[in-house]
This record gives sequence, structure tokens and C-alpha cells, in this order.
Amino acid sequence: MIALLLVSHLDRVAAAVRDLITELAGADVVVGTAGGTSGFGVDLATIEAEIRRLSDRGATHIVALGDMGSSVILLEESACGADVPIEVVDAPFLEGAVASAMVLATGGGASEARTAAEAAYDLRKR
Amino acid sequence: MIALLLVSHLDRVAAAVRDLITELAGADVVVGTAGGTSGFGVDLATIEAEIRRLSDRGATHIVALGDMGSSVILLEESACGADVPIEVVDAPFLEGAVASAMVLATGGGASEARTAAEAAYDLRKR
Amino acid sequence: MTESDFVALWRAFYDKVTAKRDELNQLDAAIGDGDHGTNLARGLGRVVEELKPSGSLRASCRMVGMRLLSTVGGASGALWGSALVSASTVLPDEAQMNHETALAALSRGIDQMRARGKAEVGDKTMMDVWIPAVTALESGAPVGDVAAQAMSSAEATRPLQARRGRAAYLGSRSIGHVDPGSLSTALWWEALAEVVDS
Amino acid sequence: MTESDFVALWRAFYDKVTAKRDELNQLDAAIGDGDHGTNLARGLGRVVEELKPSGSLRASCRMVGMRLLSTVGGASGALWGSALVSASTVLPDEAQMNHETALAALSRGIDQMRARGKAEVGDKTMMDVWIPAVTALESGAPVGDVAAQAMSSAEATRPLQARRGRAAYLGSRSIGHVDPGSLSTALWWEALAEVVDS
Ligand SMILES: Nc1ncnc2c1ncn2[C@@H]1O[C@H](COP(=O)(O)OP(=O)(O)O)[C@@H](O)[C@H]1O
Ligand SMILES: Nc1ncnc2c1ncn2[C@@H]1O[C@H](COP(=O)(O)OP(=O)(O)O)[C@@H](O)[C@H]1O
Ligand SMILES: [Mg+2]
Ligand SMILES: [Mg+2]
Ligand SMILES: [Mg+2]
Ligand SMILES: [Mg+2]
Repeated sequence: MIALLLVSHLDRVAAAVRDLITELAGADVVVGTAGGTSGFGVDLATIEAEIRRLSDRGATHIVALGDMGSSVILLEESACGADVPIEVVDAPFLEGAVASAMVLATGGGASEARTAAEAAYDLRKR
Repeated sequence: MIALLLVSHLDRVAAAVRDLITELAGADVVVGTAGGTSGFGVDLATIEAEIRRLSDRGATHIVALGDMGSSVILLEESACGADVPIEVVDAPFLEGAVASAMVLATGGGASEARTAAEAAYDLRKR
Repeated sequence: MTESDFVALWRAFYDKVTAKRDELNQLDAAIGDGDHGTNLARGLGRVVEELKPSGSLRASCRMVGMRLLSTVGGASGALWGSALVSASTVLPDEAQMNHETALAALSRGIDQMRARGKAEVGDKTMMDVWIPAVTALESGAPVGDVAAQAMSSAEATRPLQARRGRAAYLGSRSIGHVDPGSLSTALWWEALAEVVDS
Repeated sequence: MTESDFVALWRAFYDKVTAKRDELNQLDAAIGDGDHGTNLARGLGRVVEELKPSGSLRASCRMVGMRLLSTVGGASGALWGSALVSASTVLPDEAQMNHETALAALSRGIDQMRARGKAEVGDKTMMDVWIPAVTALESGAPVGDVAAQAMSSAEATRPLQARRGRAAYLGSRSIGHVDPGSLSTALWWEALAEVVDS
């Protein structure tokens, strides 16, 4: 199973975007969230714990998005040590999450989800 | 005073992003939120009510972002009838909100905030 | 067209959408979030509940638009609503209009949809149906023919890759499915043809 | 360099950052979120608390990196942490290293910062200080000169427009302010010069 991982500086940002994409793409897409350490921020241990949790839930591949530069950098750092492959994507957070969830919900794979998230930088809302 | 307006399909998405940008840009930037009507969705009346609330709080100009196409379309619709000028921006939601809040917090005007939000489509996170 | 035709049009459209609600939802599930039938049926349900002859086509059309804008209803509802409010401004404050005025209102409506949605023909949105349909009607085609053509235009969105709307996030994965908003737009033209023919 | 120099380096860096915490925060407030001094001081506070000679420069350097990665600390902390963990892999499992090894570690560290942060000279980030400083050291410049040059490089970020990091969102509004991460990096070089000279 391919899971999404959303990392934000404020825990409720990732949680709210998770709820949004669940509305749009359905509850079949598994979404983990991390961040908001000590109120505001991101750290390695919290991300790694959520990766383990996703892997315990059966994730064999993870597509990961971060809200800001530090989240993306820490995601890449944690991807190095993880025992499940992680696609760290530089994408607009909400739009990339929606795009990759839509791809996963319609049967796409991790690299297609990654491409869709990245391509969200080039799409306009209408 | 120039205010930001964040419109999302799930109320907690806009509220969480508001809290994020308040952490980053400080509490001086006034941010309104709307959306999440009947759980999930956006409608004209809710947006118009929030515009009036911002105007009552002293907003003389509003920079507005939507999470998805329907939010942006409804924002444009409500901008037509509003008695305060509204810059409806097609921008990545979180990144555009961060960018425009940073511009407002450092003394920029509404059109500069708009440009910064739009330009967030062209910037990468690191 | 009289105001009672106008009321009948929305009633017929509502009936068609309700009958195809599941199909519209399924089409949307393939390339979107699966709510297009539900969205339209909910909005139109509110419309048919409230729409009564008021003596003014302008007021009625505006009411339909406002109702769609204020019933939670996705990108399609926002575009329909915006177009109808805009179209209403060229309608007479009377219970009757001629063919020319109806054409002017349609043209005004799709201009507004284009301005708001920024989609053109080929982007795999309902504009793929609206634009050629209005063009055909303007060049004198009978409404029944236009409705049949609208259904073909909807079907012709199948091989396209979406470039506007949330389906665009799917990239090439959007290919091979009919656009739901295009199908519902074709249903509107079918409803119009039925009302005008009868 | 001995392990006690290494410990002294981080202690001296911590002292300098603490002394300039407000200035670093103010620089960051102008083009970012105003937390750079606080972030670094917090992370380095944890580092100096824990950093004791362990007999292994590799282990010590890795510990410093891991501490910075796990202390909530912005883009700068993540990049410093990642660079130090990476640099540690070329350090000896001993309490001493020669100049060549130190250079290799520095070079490894900035390669990692570049890979993670994707910034180059001119983007108005700390790479504007790191890259020319390591190049100067590699071509034989004395550490004191490199530290002085690092401070000039930091000052030289003032007229630049940020192209990486969150300051880039400000566009031309980022012009006219020194990059905070560049100043703190220059402080690290000053600390190194003091430790090496003494
Ligand atoms: N920018 C746009 N311009 C024109 N039509 C659009 C646009 N975006 C979406 N649509 C139409 O709206 C339909 C989807 O409507 P719906 O499912 O009700 O809304 P949502 O996509 O918000 O869930 C699409 O099939 C498409 O025809
Ligand atoms: N992509 C990057 N590459 C190199 N350095 C960066 C990058 N992004 C940010 N920085 C550095 O980090 C500094 C900001 O650090 P800090 O304020 O602690 O983190 P944050 O920006 O997350 O609040 C900037 O002044 C810049 O020198
Ligand atoms: Mg839909
Ligand atoms: Mg929807
Ligand atoms: Mg900062
Ligand atoms: Mg910060």
C-alpha cells in the first residue's frame, strides 16, 4: 500500500489538509501527518516515528510533502534512514496533497503521485 | 489596513493556515477565514459575511486566496459586490498565504502581496 | 420563450440530473471527487422548490443563479450560478422574451463562465459543450439538433486530457473518461429542446 | 585539530550566537520570520550542554548534527544538522585530525548543504558565506583571513534578492537586508579562527 505523509510546522495544518484530501479522494488513501513539535516546528524524531507508524500500518512506499523548506529538508534526512522507500516531493502543500491523493485513489503508483504533486506548481485553479 | 482572506472547503484548513502565517508573520497581519459550509464546501453568503466582518474590523483592502477552483470563482463573485476592494489571487494556498503575509508584515501593499502570492507558484521550497 | 417555459426548463433539467445522478457521480469519481451529480441535484432541488413565475424573467434567472451560488456545490455550481446571474442582466423584466434576447443571454452566460473558469474548448470541461452549442444555435441550428450535438460534444471529451478544473491534477490519468460537467451540460440542452419543442 | 578544540569551537560559536541573538532575530524579521537567533541559540544550547570529549571526533560531530536535527530549528538547523552528520562520516574515530581531514569534512558538509538546500552563491543564503570560505581555506588562506572574508561575504548579501529559503517569497522586498544565516555562518568562522589561533 502506498501512503501519503504530510509534514507541517503546525500539527493542525497537516491534519486539516489530510481531512480535506480524504473528503476529495476518499478514505482509502492512507495519510500520515507529522510536525508541530513543541507547538511550532518540525524535527527528525517526530517524522521518523510517523514513518514507522505508516510502515506498521502496511505502507510499502511513502509519498511525502512538507509545508516549508525545513520540512522538506528533514523529510529527505529521514528518507535516508527509513526502511520503506520515500518519495520526498517539493510541491505546493495543499495542491500537491490533493493531486497525489487523487492519483493514488484512482490506482496510480508512487512515482505518478509524485509527478502529479510536482506538476501542481504548473496548474492554475481554474 | 490590508487584510488577508483565506477560503477553504473545510473550515479548519483555512484556520490552520491562518495560525501558521500568524506564527511566521506575526499577529499584526489580520486574517479572515471562510468556508466549510455544512461541513464541506464553500458558498457565497459565508464569504460575503466574512468580507463584511473584515471590513468592520477596519480592512480597507483585502487580498483573498482560495483552496480550490470553486473557492476562487466564488471569491471573484463576492468581490464584485463588495464595498472594499478585493484582490482575488490564484496562488498555491499555503505558500501564497505565507508569501502575502510576509509582504504585508514587512510593510508591503495589497498589489505587492498579490504578486508575491502568485509568484509562489514559481518558487521551490529550497 | 415564456416564463413558464423557463420554469419547465429547470424542472426538466432537475429531473434529468436526478435520473443520472449516480452516473454523473461515477464519471466525477473517475477524474474528480465523485460529487458532481449530488452537487447539481442538490442545487437544482433548491431551485425547483423556489422557482415560481414572478412576472420577470430577469428576476427568475437571477434567482436561479443566486440559489446555485449559495447552495454548496463545487466548481460547476459556482460557474453555473455566476453565468446565470450575469445572463439575467440582459433578460427583460417581463414574463416573455424573443429568440434574440435568449441568444444574447446565453452568449452573456458563457462569456461569464469563460471569464470565471478560464477554460476553452479542448480543456475537458463543460465549456467543450457550451461553446459549440451556443455557436450552433447562433448560426440558426434547431434546438433539437443542438442538443444532439451537445451530447456528442460531451462524449468527445473522453479522449482529452483535462487542463482546467481539479481533474487537471490527474494529468494523463484523466484521459479515457467523459467529463461529468460536460454530460450535465448536454442534459441541460436536452431539457431545453424538450421544453421548446413541446 | 583536537577534540577539545572541537568542543571549544561549538562553545565559542554558541557564545557568539547568544551575544548576537537579537541582531540575528532582527535580520530574520526583516526578510523571514524573526527566529534565526532563537533557533540557533536553542539548538547550540543543547549541543554545548551535551558535547563532552568522547575520544571520537566522528561521534562528536555526528552528535552535534543529530542534536541540531532534533531540536526544532528552522531551515538553518536542518541544513547545519544534515551537513554535520554527513561531515562526520569522513572524520576519524579518534580524538585528533589533521588539516587535510578537516578540509575534507568541511567540503563534505557544504556539499550536503548544497544537495539539501539547492542554494548556490548569489541566492542570498548562508551558502554565500560557506562556499567562498571553504574555497579560500582549501587554497591555503589562514583561518583568520577566511573568517574576515566570511564576514564580508555576509555583508555582501545585503543588496541581493533572495532566491532560496522563505525570504525568496518576498521578491525584491528582500533586497537591502543582510541574510541572517550568512551572518551566523560568519560567526562560526570567527569562532573557528579564535579556537585555531589560540
Ligand atoms: N475552470 C473550469 N471551467 C469550466 N468548467 C469547469 C472548470 N472547473 C471545473 N469545471 C467543470 O465542473 C465539473 C465538476 O463539477 P463538480 O464536481 O460539481 O465540482 P468540483 O470539481 O468542485 O467537485 C467538471 O466536470 C467540469 O466540467
Ligand atoms: N535552501 C537553503 N539553502 C541554504 N540556506 C538556506 C536555505 N533556506 C534557508 N537558508 C538559510 O537559513 C536561514 C534562516 O534560518 P532560520 O530562520 O533559522 O530558519 P527558518 O527560515 O525556517 O525560520 C536563512 O537566512 C538562510 O541563510
Ligand atoms: Mg466534483
Ligand atoms: Mg467537489
Ligand atoms: Mg527564520
Ligand atoms: Mg522559522
